[in-house]
Parts: sequence; structure tokens; C-alpha cells
Amino acid sequence: MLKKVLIANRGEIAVRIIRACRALGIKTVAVYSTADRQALHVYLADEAVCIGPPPARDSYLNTTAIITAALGTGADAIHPGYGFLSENATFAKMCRDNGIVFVGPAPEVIDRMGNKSQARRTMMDAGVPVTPGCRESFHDAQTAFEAAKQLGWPIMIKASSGGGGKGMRVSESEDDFIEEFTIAQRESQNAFGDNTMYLERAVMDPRHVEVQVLADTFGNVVALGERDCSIQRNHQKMVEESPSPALDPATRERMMADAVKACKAVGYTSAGTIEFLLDRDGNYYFMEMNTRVQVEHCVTEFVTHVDIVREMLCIAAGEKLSFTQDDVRLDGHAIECRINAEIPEKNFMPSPGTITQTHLPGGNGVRVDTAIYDGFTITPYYDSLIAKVIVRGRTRLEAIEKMRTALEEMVIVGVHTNLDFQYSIMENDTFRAGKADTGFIDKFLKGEV
Amino acid sequence: MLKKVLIANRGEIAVRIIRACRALGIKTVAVYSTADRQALHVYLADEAVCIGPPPARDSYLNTTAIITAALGTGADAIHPGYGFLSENATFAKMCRDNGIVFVGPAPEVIDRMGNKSQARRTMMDAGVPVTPGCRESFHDAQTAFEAAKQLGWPIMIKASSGGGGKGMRVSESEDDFIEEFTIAQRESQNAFGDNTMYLERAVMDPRHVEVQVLADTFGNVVALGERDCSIQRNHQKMVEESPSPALDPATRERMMADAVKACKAVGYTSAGTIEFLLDRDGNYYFMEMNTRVQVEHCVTEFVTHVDIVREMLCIAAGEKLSFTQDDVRLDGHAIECRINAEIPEKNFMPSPGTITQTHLPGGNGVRVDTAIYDGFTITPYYDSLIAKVIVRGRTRLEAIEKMRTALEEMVIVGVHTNLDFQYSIMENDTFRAGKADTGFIDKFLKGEV
Amino acid sequence: MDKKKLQAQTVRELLDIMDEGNLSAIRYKDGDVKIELERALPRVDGLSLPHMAQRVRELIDTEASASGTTQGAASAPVAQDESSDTLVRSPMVGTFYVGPSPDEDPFVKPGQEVLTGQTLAIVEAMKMMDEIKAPAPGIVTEVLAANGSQVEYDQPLFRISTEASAQ
Amino acid sequence: MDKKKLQAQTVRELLDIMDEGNLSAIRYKDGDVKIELERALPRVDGLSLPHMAQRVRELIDTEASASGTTQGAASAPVAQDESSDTLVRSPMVGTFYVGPSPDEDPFVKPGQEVLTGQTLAIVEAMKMMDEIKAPAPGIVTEVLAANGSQVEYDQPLFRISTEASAQ
Repeated sequence: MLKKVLIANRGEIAVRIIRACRALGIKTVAVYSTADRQALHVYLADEAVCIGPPPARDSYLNTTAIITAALGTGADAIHPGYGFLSENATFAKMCRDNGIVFVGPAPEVIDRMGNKSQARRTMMDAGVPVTPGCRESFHDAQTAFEAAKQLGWPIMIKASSGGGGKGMRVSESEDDFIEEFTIAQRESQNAFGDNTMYLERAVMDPRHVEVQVLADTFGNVVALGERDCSIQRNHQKMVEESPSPALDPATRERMMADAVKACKAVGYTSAGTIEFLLDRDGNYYFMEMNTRVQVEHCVTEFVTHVDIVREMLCIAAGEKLSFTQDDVRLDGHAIECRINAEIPEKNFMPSPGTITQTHLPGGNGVRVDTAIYDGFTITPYYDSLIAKVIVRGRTRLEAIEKMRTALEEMVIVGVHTNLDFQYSIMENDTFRAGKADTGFIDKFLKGEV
Repeated sequence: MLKKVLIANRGEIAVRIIRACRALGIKTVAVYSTADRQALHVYLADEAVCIGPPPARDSYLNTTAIITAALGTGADAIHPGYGFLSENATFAKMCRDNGIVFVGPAPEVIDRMGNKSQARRTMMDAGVPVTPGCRESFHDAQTAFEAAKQLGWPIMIKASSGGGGKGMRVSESEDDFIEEFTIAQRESQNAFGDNTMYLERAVMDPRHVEVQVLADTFGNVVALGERDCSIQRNHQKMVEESPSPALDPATRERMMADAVKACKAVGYTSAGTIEFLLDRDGNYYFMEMNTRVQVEHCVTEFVTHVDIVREMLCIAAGEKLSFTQDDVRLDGHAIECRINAEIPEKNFMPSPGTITQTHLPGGNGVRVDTAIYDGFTITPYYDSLIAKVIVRGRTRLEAIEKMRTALEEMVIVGVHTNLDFQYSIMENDTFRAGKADTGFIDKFLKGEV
Repeated sequence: MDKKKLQAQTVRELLDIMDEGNLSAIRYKDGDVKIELERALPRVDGLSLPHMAQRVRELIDTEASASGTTQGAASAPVAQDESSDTLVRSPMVGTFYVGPSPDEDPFVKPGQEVLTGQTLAIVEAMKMMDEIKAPAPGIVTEVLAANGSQVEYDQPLFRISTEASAQ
Repeated sequence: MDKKKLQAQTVRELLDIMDEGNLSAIRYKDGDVKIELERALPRVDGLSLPHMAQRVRELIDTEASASGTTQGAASAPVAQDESSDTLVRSPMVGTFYVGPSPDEDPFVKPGQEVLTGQTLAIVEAMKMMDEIKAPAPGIVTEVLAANGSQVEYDQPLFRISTEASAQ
């Protein structure tokens, strides 16, 4: 087993990883920026190293500082959490070069899945369904336009290096193609320094359904069911659940098998997520792979009773998975609401400030993952997620009622939050009927659902 | 379904029941004594009625006040929680007479199981194993002594009306019998106004293993596995777990079947617990039945994923159990530590006071049931339980390590607690080996284990 | 026979079974046919997030500041600003009656002078009548509960001005 | 053959499988024979309840009182009681060296006067050397980190008395 793990992250996921390490008897090293001197993860870890000033690029993205802190404290592994350096192949390679275990897949695998058009080709070769599209990439609008005519509209124009919705535009017809392509390419150039684009048929009104996988270094891969993350705004997930209300058992089986196939095709190890778009006819298409633990991993933990972060640490330590696909059962229904310090009425503007009072829900089937405490100051430097409320019920409706009950008693004083907004989603008929697709939040904000 | 439930209790169990009601869409009425004006359950309920001054006999045991409050607020049911009026047949009958549903078994059943020697005879008739003993009861030491000679030593002398260890003495041999009988009888007379005694062979160094049952009004009974509650001091449980490390699968099957048999024999409905003594050779004997929800019900919830309080409410509303014995699976291992406001070094003297700061553990597989908050004052009137920490792991050792981790980060400032004491149990070799019987805490306090 | 019709029939039968058994969900599988029914739980009305959270927030706000204060100095007993008034409180949970029976006059009226031990009202709980008596001589300045209403333990029922009487 | 012996053999084989597979638990069932093995997790040493809880308690105590204060009045920046001293802090995580190489003299010694921009030490991280320079003229009154030790970002390395220099 690993002896000492440095957690290259902050907030609730750093706390989550520290707890998992402690339960395994692994010592922990926290890193923090000067803005996080009074953060909970700093106090829960056995050691803590200040790695830089508040801006993430100088601290939580500062690879040299983090590797140096790991070497200086004698950590034998680094867990990157999510965001920050978690999908940075260069960082994973730096770890390897310095004799430190990176708790995640090999750098080559991160790289292969990080390039979206390359990942798409890999999946096609492995026989995993992808949206109909062009195999080639494009640097020039006219060449792309010729290919588009073959493909047919609506078309999704995407950046090869894309992520988080940047460099992604929908072309509705021939008329707007050149314009949208040019805008998307400019966005990509600005955001990623890369103007390579590719084309796919656009899936209209899709649901976002993703499969959680665990893969060890002995070639064993298991799929832990799926999560439905269709409730999102600007590609930011707000509510996640497992299982998906839109998936029938046969499609679930196929999707899980395809996720395992995808992992095996790239020699994946550690926890990972294969994201699919699910259309109204029950067809699904590979979208991308996240080569790290996800914010919403907890809903899978609630229905499979597998501790995903613990398994990541065991896999990184070279252990075999202690269970097989046959042991995995999806039991009950779990929902997560992300609680953010933000003002929904003001276009979800972040709301930094000092938390003066809290009351967190608890009891049967309720889990709260958070790093806040009374007196904690939320700074404007990092993302606005302050807590995750996760509930489990035997049925979906039971879980929804449990979430409603949990949100009803939850109190956070000192900053604005989206608690009321999340509550109103739980009360929405379209959501309750399990009919919300990725267009839901837009319609919800316009009062159309 | 029920429309409005009055919760005739306080503290964490009142909060637990309110949450279960809310998730079912049932309105709630809290009752409280003047000492509990600022208690959490009063604020979480939809309505609250002050029922009397601080002493329990004038408030939480005040049957007239509680029935009047239920009638006055239009509650159609009363959930008694544990302790207080939960096993009071007269109160259950008052509810019935006033057209109020008592969330528990029928008054006749409470009565039948409340009289210990009668319960014992019922179980013998039903074919449930009881300790070898005399079928008759005794009022006279000499008559009892003659019967004792037939039975053989060591002998447990028990009060028919007994409970909580009162009126219970062990006779080691012929020499001390008359003396111990006389003391036990006097205790019983003083405590219960009844000098009826009965005799059993004493089970030496037993473990306390109990089976959780759920029974609906249609005659369906399911057993939800067992709990091992051997870690106790003066018959007060401190740590509970499920499954028991001392039970092999075949014995578990038999014990569960016997528990179901016991319930059917008395026409039991609602949630209940059959307590057994388990000896070193794997024999078990019926001890008593608790006709209510138990403090430690949460460990069963964690391994069976059945919401026991929810099921109690559904059964009380006349619903059929929605699952059968075949659907019940024991999955993983759960442990509960009771956190009390007390001073272990001073013979566990209660420690009332105002809680000024708290940090509760959370995350994967950790559940905290509590009614405390920063600023809450623990009064000296009621019991000292202030929180239950319940954890779940895939194996027993995983659960122990998770509990250790949870206790390590838990902070309660303002009152003394047994947090350190519970922590040292988690680190004890005898406990970790699963070898602790009901004599453990005594030996632990003497430094013998 | 039409397969679709057959399945609609099955669904209807399952629905009946749900009703009979008072079930909230049912899952049925027969070969390729798989039917899942789940009953929508009734919505809770009259409850809302602001309501609930507001109450808890009040509690934790008040108590946190209260405990902050009491740490500094011993806290004074609650509000003594009307020291010449005596509040007569309910000794039990029950129904409050101002007179011996609905068609008789009330025992006392606002403005009336009362002596120690004089009956002011009755609180009734489960056929038990409890007479509420004046704890001190004075003038009844206010009746604080409505006739026939449910009162809780310790709830103020009458305000008696004792100073007025002393004059 | 002896049945007990046979089972001991099975247990030993299972143990081998556990070792090979680096398993923490194994469950085996063959007819009546049922064997469960579970590996004891290593104890964590050097950690104890007081240690851990104490740190969290410090945090919530400090911050709660801090936020209490700032509500009343704008909080003053941290400790200015030694205003004539300048603290030179580490610009990065790394190893602190007082001289250009182990066998050479340190750049500066306590009591020595330094000028703005004068090299005081080197912090090294992953072969990157960063020279620490005096931000103002003054007298080095203290070296706050040990030669060759790991320093974190913002950690004070030198104390320079600027007033002494101004005299």
C-alpha cells in the first residue's frame, strides 16, 4: 500500500481524498495557496505545504511547486482530484519521472483521450458508437464545408483540443456553416492555441449519460453503472443521478459493455468516466472520456456501495480489483445536488464571503461532502462549489423526496447559494417525470418547463 | 398514508422521525418540555406544542398532555420513538381509544412482551430457544431454592417485570442463592412494585446479539439480519455492529427464522427487536423483545438499505411490506458509536453544558444522527446521548478504520464527551479481533483486554 | 391477438394489484416484456424551502449569539420590563374555557378586580378540568387566549396588573 | 485422509492466493466447508485522536472568533508590531541554501549590512535556482530557515532591520 499521498487539490475533494487515505492508514500531505491558509483540508492532513499565491496558475496548477512539495515531504504518490492538474499528461509524466505514483492513468492515456478528435478515432476503431461525422480534422472553413455537405445538417463543429464547451458551435444549415466554423475556430485558437476542428452530426435534445469505470493494472475493468447528468447550464452540471431514468436495462448493459471496451482499447487504469450522448430513440454516442475522479462520483458510490476513491488508491498501489463485474449491483437510486456560492437571479454570479452559520442535513440515506465550516471564507479565486448533497432512496421518487427534505432543512448564512434553485428543480414536473434533457435548464430559466 | 404525525420524543430520534415523515409528505407535530424550547426537533417540525416542565414524568411521559396535543393539532398518528412512552401499553391503548394510530405494535402485544416471564413462556411455546430454566415464577425464596437445585448452577435470578438490569442477580452456587434471591426480589419490589421472580441457567460470557424485524398488518414478517451489541456498560449499549462477527451463516439463518417465528407467535406488527444471548459454543437463547425502534437501528439500515422508520410509518398507515425475506441482503459491515455528553474518567458522569463549536465527520459511508448545533444547551434532565456516528465499509476491518477516521476529525466543544473512549475501543485488539463479549467493557476499564 | 393490447391489459392488472396491496412501485418481467410502475408521491403543500430553513436559521442564529453573550456575563432572566404585571400561564396542554359552560358568563372580564385564588378560567384535557386561579390580587388587564382554543403548557392566559391593585 | 488436515491445506492455499493477488479478503465455500480470510489493515501510528481533533478545533475556534470580530469592524492587517523589520519570504517551494555551494561561505551572516538587490540565499526546486535578494537596504538580524531545509511558499527566510540601516 502507499505510505504517504500528497493531495494536489483543495475544497471538498481534497477532504474526500484525505478521509479515504486515513481509512487506509496512508499519511497525507495537503498543499494550499495563501488564500487557503484556513481551509479545512490543510487542517485535516498530517502535513501541509503552502505552494503559492492565490491565482491557481501559481499554486494549484504550479507543477514544479507541487512536485517539489511531494519530494520534500517524502510522499510516494500524488492524487490530483478533479480539475486543476487531474488531466494534465505533462504533470502525470513529471510524477513518473520523479518516482512518484500519479493516482490516475498513465500520461500516454491521458494524452490520447485528451485530444478529442483522436479519442473519437480510437473509439471508432474499438467499435464504440460515435456520432456520424468526418474522420478527418480541418484547418480551413471551405474544406470543412465540402465535407459538411456529405455529412448533412444539423452539424456540431468542435475543437480538437476542446473542453467545457469552448470552440463548439452548432451549424443549423448550409447558410450559417462558414460563419459558425470561423467563430468556433477563433475560440479554439484563443482558448487552446490550436485551430484544428472536426465535424459531427449534432444530436438534438440529447441526455448526458456517463458510465463510471474502474480498471486495475492487471487488465481487469468493471463498469459501475451510469450517471445521468442532463441537468446542466453552460456545460456545468448541476444535478446528477444514478441510474438514469432514460435508460432501459438492455441499453444499460450495452453502454456498460461499450465503456469497458473503450477502457480496454486504450489500456486505461484507475477510475474514469466515459461520457455518452443519448438521443430520444435510445441511441447513444461516445462524447469524451474523463480520465479522473468526477465531482459526481458519489451517486455511483451510493448505488453500488463501491468506494471509488479508495479503489483508486488501491489500484495506484498496484492492487488487483477485489471484485468483478458480476459483483456489481445497482441498488436503489441516488441523486446529487451541487450547492454553489452563487446568485442564480444574477446569472449565477459567484458570491464569495464568510460563512457565519450552517446547518447541514443528515440522517438515513443523506450524505454531505463539503469543506466549509462556520467562519470559513469563500474567496473569489476558485470555483463556487461549496457542498454536495447526495441522497439515496429505494426508488427515484423516494430519492427526490429525500433530496427535497434535505434541502428544506439546509442552512448556509453569509453567502448566497443556489439552494432555492436546486429545490425548485426537485419540485419541477418535467424533472420529476424523468424527462429532462440537456436543454432543461435553459427552458426552466425561461419558464417553459 | 398518514396525514400528520405527532412525535412523542425529543433529541436525535425525534429529528430522525421528522425527516422520515417529511420525505413521505406527512406533516409533523413536535412536543417539548420547557427545557427543550430551543431544541432542533421543535424547529424542524411543522408545529410544536409545549407539554410540560423539564422532568420527563411531567412532559415526555405525560400521556394526557401528549394525547391532548395530538387531538388539538389534528394528528392522526403518534410515533413514540424509543424510551419514554414507546413500550407503554397503556399509552398505546389511549391512542387507540382516542382514534389515533400508535406507530408500533398493538397494546396487547406490548403487554405480552413486557412481562419477562410471560414472554419467556410464549417463546418456549413457539419453539424459540430460551435458556434452560423453570417455567414457573416464584414469590418465595425457599420454593425457588428447591427448583434451583433441579436446574443447577450458575443461575440467573430475574424479576418478571424487570428491565435495564434491575432485579437481576447471578447466584454462583447453593451457598449464595437465598441471599441473592432476596436482594433481587427487594430490588424488583422497589423498582416495579412486583416481587414475582423467575430462574434461568446463567449464560456465562455471552454476546448480545439481536435480530431486527419488520412485520406488517397482513401477517408478513421479515428479519433484517442481526446486530451485535456486546459492547455495553451496566446494560447500556455503547457500540453496535451488523453483522455480528460471532455468527456463522447457518446460525444467522436459524436465529433470523426464530425471530420471525417469535413475531408470528405474538401477532407482532411494526419494527421490533428480538434480543438473544449467544454463548461461546454458538448456542443462543431468547432474552427479550423490544417492541419499538432501537437507538442502533441505523446499523441495520446501512447493511440492508431498508429505511426502518419509513417502513414503520408505512406499516402504521396499513400498507403491505413492499419486499419479502428473499429481497433482504446483508451487504457490507456497519458500526455505530454512541457519542454521549459524559466524563468517562469520572464513572461516565453526565456532562451538561452549552455546545459552542462542532465539527461533524462526513463523506462516503459515514452517517451522523444528531440534534445538536452550535449554541445548543444540553440540560441535565434527559439522557446523555448527543450523537450517533454510523459507518459502513465492505468488510468489518474497513468499517473499523472508517470509524476511527470519523472519530479522529469529530470535534464537540463545550461539554465533555466519550469520543476518546470510543476511539480507544476502535483501537483495542480484542474488539478488532471480533472477540469482545458483554464482559468486555469491565475488563477494558480494568486494563485486562 | 394484438400484442400491444395484451400489454395494456397487463399494465391495468398490475395497477389493480398496486391498488390492492397499497404499493408504491411494482416491477414486472416476463420474457421480453418488462413493466415498471411507480406511484407519484403526493406533493407536500403549504411547506416551502424558505419556511423551513428560516426556522432553523432563526434557531441557530439566536442560540449562537445567546451562547456568545452568556460566555461574557451571567445572563439576566427574560424580560422584566413589565414588572408590575403578573402573567397567569397554563398549567397543562388543553382547551381553554373562559366560563363554566358555553352559555354562561365568563368568570372574569378585562378590567375586573380579582382576589388571590379566584377562578379565572378552566383548561380541559381528556375530561380533566383544571381551574385556573388568580395567583395574586389585581386587575385583569388582558385575556391572552381565545375561548375554546387549544393552549400549550406554560402559555400565558391572563395578564393581571398587581400594582394597580396595590394603589 | 484427515479432513482437518485437508482444510488447513486449503486455508494455506487461499493465503497464497491472497498474497499473489494482494487481496485484503477472500471468501471460499465448497459444500459445508466455508472459509473467510481477512487481512488486518496496518495500524496508523503517530496519529492520535487528540492530535487530529485538536487541529480542527483550533481552526474552527480561530475562524469563528475571527469572523465574529470582522463583523463588528474592519479587521486590521496582521501584526505590525515590528514595523522596522522587513521579512524576506520564499518566492516558491524548494530547498533553501545560504551559499552558492555546500563548501562555500554563506552569502550573508547575521549582523551583516546588505544593499537592495544583494543576494541573500538560493531556493532550488527541480534544478531551478532562484536567488533571494534583499528587498531593501538594512542589517540582517536573523536567518529564519535552516540551510538545506525544505521551505514553502511565503515562508519567512530572513529578517532585515531597515531602521538600523537608516540611522
